Amino acid sequence: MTWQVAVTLLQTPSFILPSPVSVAQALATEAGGLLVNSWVTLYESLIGLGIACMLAFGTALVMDRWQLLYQSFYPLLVISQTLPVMVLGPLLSLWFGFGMAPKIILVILMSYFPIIVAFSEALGKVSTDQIRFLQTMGAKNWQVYRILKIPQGMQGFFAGLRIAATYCVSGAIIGEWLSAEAGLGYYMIRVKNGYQIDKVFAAIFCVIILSLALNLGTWALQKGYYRLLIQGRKPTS
Amino acid sequence: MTWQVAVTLLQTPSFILPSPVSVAQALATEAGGLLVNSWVTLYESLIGLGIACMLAFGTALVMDRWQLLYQSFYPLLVISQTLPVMVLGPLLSLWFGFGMAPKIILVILMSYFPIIVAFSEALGKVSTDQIRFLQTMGAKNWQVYRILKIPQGMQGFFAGLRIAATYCVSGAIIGEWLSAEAGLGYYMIRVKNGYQIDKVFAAIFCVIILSLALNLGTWALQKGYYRLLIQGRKPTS
Amino acid sequence: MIMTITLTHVGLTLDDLEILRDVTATITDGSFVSLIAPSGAGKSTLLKLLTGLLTPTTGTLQVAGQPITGLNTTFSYLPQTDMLLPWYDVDQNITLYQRINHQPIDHDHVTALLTLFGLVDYRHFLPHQLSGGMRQRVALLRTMLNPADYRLLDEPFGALDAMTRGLMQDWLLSLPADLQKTTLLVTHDIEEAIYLSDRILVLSARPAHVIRDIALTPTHRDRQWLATQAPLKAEIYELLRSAESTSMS
Amino acid sequence: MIMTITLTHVGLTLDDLEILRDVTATITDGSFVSLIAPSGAGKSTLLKLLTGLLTPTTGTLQVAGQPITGLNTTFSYLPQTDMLLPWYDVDQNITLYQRINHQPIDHDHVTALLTLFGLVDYRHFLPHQLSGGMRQRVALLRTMLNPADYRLLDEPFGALDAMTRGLMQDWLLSLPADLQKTTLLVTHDIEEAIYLSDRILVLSARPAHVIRDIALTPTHRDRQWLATQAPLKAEIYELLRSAESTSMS
Amino acid sequence: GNSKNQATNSTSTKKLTDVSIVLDYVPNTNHTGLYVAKDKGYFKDAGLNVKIIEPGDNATSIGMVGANKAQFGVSYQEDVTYAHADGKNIPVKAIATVLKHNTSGFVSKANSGITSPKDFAGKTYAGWQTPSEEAVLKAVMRNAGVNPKSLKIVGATGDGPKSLGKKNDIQWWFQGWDVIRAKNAGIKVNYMPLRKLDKRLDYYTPVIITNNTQLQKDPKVVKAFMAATKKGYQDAIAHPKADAKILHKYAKDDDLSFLEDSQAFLSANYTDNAAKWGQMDAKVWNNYTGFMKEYGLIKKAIPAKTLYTNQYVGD
Ligand SMILES: Nc1ncnc2c1ncn2[C@@H]1O[C@H](COP(=O)(O)OP(=O)(O)OP(=O)(O)O)[C@@H](O)[C@H]1O
Ligand SMILES: Nc1ncnc2c1ncn2[C@@H]1O[C@H](COP(=O)(O)OP(=O)(O)OP(=O)(O)O)[C@@H](O)[C@H]1O
Ligand SMILES: [Mg+2]
Ligand SMILES: [Mg+2]
Repeated sequence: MTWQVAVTLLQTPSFILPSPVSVAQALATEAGGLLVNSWVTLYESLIGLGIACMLAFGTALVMDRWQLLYQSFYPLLVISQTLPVMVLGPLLSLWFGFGMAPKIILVILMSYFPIIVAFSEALGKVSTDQIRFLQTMGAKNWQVYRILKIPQGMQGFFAGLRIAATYCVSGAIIGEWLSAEAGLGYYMIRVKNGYQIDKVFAAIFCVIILSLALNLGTWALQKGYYRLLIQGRKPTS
Repeated sequence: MTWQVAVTLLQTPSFILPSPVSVAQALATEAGGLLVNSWVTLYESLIGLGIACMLAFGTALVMDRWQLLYQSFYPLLVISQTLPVMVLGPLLSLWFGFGMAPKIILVILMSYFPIIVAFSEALGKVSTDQIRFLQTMGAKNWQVYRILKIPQGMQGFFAGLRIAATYCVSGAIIGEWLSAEAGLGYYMIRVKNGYQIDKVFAAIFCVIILSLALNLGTWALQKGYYRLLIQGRKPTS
Repeated sequence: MIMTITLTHVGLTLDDLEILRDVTATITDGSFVSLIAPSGAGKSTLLKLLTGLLTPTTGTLQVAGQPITGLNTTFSYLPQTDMLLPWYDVDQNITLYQRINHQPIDHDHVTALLTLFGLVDYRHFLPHQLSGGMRQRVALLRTMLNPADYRLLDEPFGALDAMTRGLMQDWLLSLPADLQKTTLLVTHDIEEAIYLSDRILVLSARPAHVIRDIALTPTHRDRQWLATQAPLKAEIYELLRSAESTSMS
Repeated sequence: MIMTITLTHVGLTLDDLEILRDVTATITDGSFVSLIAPSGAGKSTLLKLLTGLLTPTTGTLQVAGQPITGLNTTFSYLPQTDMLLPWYDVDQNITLYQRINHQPIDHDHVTALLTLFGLVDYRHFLPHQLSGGMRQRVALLRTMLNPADYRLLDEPFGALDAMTRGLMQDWLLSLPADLQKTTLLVTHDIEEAIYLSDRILVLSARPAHVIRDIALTPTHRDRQWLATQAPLKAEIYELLRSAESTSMS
Repeated sequence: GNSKNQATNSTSTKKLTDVSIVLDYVPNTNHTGLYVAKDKGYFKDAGLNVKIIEPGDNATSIGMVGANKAQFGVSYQEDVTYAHADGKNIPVKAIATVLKHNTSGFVSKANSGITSPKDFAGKTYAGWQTPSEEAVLKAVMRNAGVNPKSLKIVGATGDGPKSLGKKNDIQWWFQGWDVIRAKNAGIKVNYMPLRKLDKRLDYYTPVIITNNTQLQKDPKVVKAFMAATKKGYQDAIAHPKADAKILHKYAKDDDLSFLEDSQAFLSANYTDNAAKWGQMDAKVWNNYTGFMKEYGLIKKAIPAKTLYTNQYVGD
């Protein structure tokens, strides 16, 4: 594996990059705690990602409908992504306390942006001819969305979701660094401050598993959506 | 402005969220230093973003050509996005020292992912019928890319670039937190540690300006690209 | 009140390109009018003006005394490109109007039409699984199931083989009176125009304007009669040729 | 060596749908062969097999003695959908072959052809600025500028008005011998097939197979002669009708 | 049986007041007294339900306590001073010091030859990148007669004792925590206590703080809280070994033996007079305020009175 090679070749001190073997050992001994903490982080990530999806879906539609809104809202979106956690952190704990809320909000903040950008982009690409054609058939605006724009735009939505699913676990972790009682981020901070780098990497291993799982989930969702959209039609010869 | 309203309504203590007035004052008094530091950060961001663009462009093409590569490389991409700075930081300064390199590498890490995901997605959407048609005309693989796939995929590339342009300044800032001698991140951590929250926000203001400027830049690039692609053709009646 | 479509001095310029010039025509209620013109003249553009997809640069368009301003649902419109929705199967695509307007679907009627159009075995196929001609028939069926008072058909039979085309033409003619609606048909097939229309408008090449308005009132319309119309066919062909050459200058 | 296209017991099943069944045919070098069949029979599919876009389920295809395996550049192919590149203008689209194969472009020749095709004023237009018939002419021109030995034309005149269509047909016939290439033409217009072809293959409805192979060897081919071919036209029309009805059972 | 017990217990006790305290760092031996007070029920006896909030990375308790999101916090003299400097007036006040003396100092690898600030020249220091850190380094190097500019200051990358002597030469450690951890890991270091380098640097770290709202609205709760806390620390002074075990319940990721060693050191250093644990001296506050002003960290001196009070740990 590249990792073992890197460790060996680059002679990276083990306090910076522990050997896979010691990480595996840490994984084994800490399995119980990691599982519990992973569960907390996964929970926060899923809730946050879910809310971000719904928010991004809704606002992208609204902003697509009223383009002026998009143009004035977009800079705010960019700004929301540039605020460093250093500043957001205290604000979030001030407004939302030390519970799960601030973590979920961070997940939302990190997931919302890629989804809305990619979804908006895809919505904007739908052919106006096709839209107008539907309108000559009496389609109201919401029907144009239901029948045409959403089915076509979902491609972008899922591309954004895939990026978001990759970031959202990091969002939860960063949230847990602010203050927490459980979760992989909390665990990571504690073992890191104890200089137990092998355990830090064991936690990262869990983060990676969660991120990959969420990513797989988005592929499954995408498949499911298209299956629902094109209801199991097969040529019946 | 929402901000002033938030400060007033929520009675946020000024040591967590300073009033716009005091931030403006800080901006005025610190203008010189902020400018110099912004320049450093912008420089790192631009270099990083540029390299990320080229890398993402190249690798997306390679991975599109050999789908197996994509499938095996994609999880690695996801993993690269989940590694927390806490772990990356020491590794980067170990391997690349304390200069600009580790900051630029962080920018690349953060920018590369959205570009390659969105670009790959768009490349994958190109109609196989159209590709095969070009091949019956004798088009080699690279010509299929030049003539068809790239022009069509650039839409996704620019969507990804827009997301990346939003993240890349943050990448530079985080890099500067790790260790730096200049840059907005360096400035920020120092004034924050001195509890000069108004100056922290003044620095954030600069970050926002930089991010928005880079974003605008991507729109300009996109426009320029399409102008180049469709060389000023207008109906000549 | 007489329900008519009226075009008064309609002109259209797009991107500095004059497409229609001073088109004036009246299409009375219940008539079947064909539009014949060289390729690229502006026929499709004219239909787009009626549906409101485009706005004229000069002149006015009226339907039943009401001016056309912007998109409207007065017409049942078959565009030149089929505009089938790729994620809907044949069944769903043809009943789009009913789905949009929450109207009940007469399934027996739909099945009968599908059979007639030779599509009944393909009702659960997606558009990409159909041949060019099949797509066109699906689009035509969708238009026929739209109950609007006027029909605008842009090349509905262009991709059909001679036999299927004849079948469809005969079917159109044989429709009961209540399904016979005011129709504006764009076609490249002169025989088809003669066979189906009460009136044929021949347009010049771009910028299009009406160069001939031919009324047809046969006592009985069938293929036999059509065979006797060779002189008219030749005349229209000649008109097209001259229309093309004047514009070429 | 005789350059021929040979189809031997070619069958194709896609998605559990039998499209071609046991198609056997030989197209000798230099001949112009038309393919006539009901809509949805499998004509376009047959052309796709030749270009290698699809692989047959059974049987073999050969060109000049070489079996066709996968994509090949033996054919100059005009697909049923025009496949114009939206970011290239008319000029760039028609010279695509030359651009791809780094061959010099004979600008005078191109301009002459553009004039003939009525597109010379539109050479800098993008595809979305063209009418349906204009797009089709651009696609045809692109195919004609491809120097491959064999031509596969899928409904090249479907969207053209009678006059333009006639013009193109006459032009095709009048091409000098060295530009007359072995051609397989898919058409819905029986008259067109008679006018242009040395041989007409009539296919049944899906699953398509050859139901009639008609050889035509007029001493002199012109519109006059064409007018005398009404019986053949009627015969082919009858064939199509029977082909359709057998498949309907 | 256990749950029944708890149920009867909670119904019999009177209603508890909820308060929270934000720590300055992951749970460590500086916090033992708090955990002992919680674990042994001292808080409950005082009518308090105390929630101990662990902070994250780079978080400071000042803001949260100042905004009354938490009633108490663990902070540092320096931060409390900053909180009042230059018109900021964050309404917090120190109400006890955990340690009587500053037990932190610079460290270098034992064989590095760096044994005093005069050896710092040309070396690399890794720290938190705060202005005061830089000032302290400047002061001690100047005292030693070397040019402060010759020291390279970089941000610590969080890899602690093991990177010392490899990626950097000098770090700033707490004697009762990092130095002991290093010793347990077999790393030998030179330790240069700050208070020996400059008298003014013997400031209080860490301190327990509260906010003015709490002080004005409910001083009784502050009193009760501090009484219980004091009891906790006194307990820890008396029973280092047993209380290290209690802390270990809350800091599971640290070895018990390490916690015991650390606790042994701290129990001996919390104070030299258990009865007076937590009390502060105006001189210490003024000394460091003076230092901060001299090095331009703050613009105006702040009277010690606004920064701390001994009222709640008993004068
Ligand atoms: N968006 C546009 N911009 C500029 N010119 C356009 C645009 N759309 C159409 N045209 C031009 O308008 C003219 C008429 O187009 P239209 O599609 O109406 O022709 P048509 O009569 O329907 O032809 P066909 O029989 O080939 O379908 C053409 O010359 C075309 O180039
Ligand atoms: N991808 C596919 N999956 C399933 N069936 C397909 C697919 N593509 C084509 N078909 C079927 O193959 C048959 C023949 O299609 P083809 O396009 O070859 O017809 P055609 O003879 O060219 O008809 P037309 O004259 O209408 O263009 C049709 O019945 C069509 O439904
Ligand atoms: Mg048209
Ligand atoms: Mg076809």
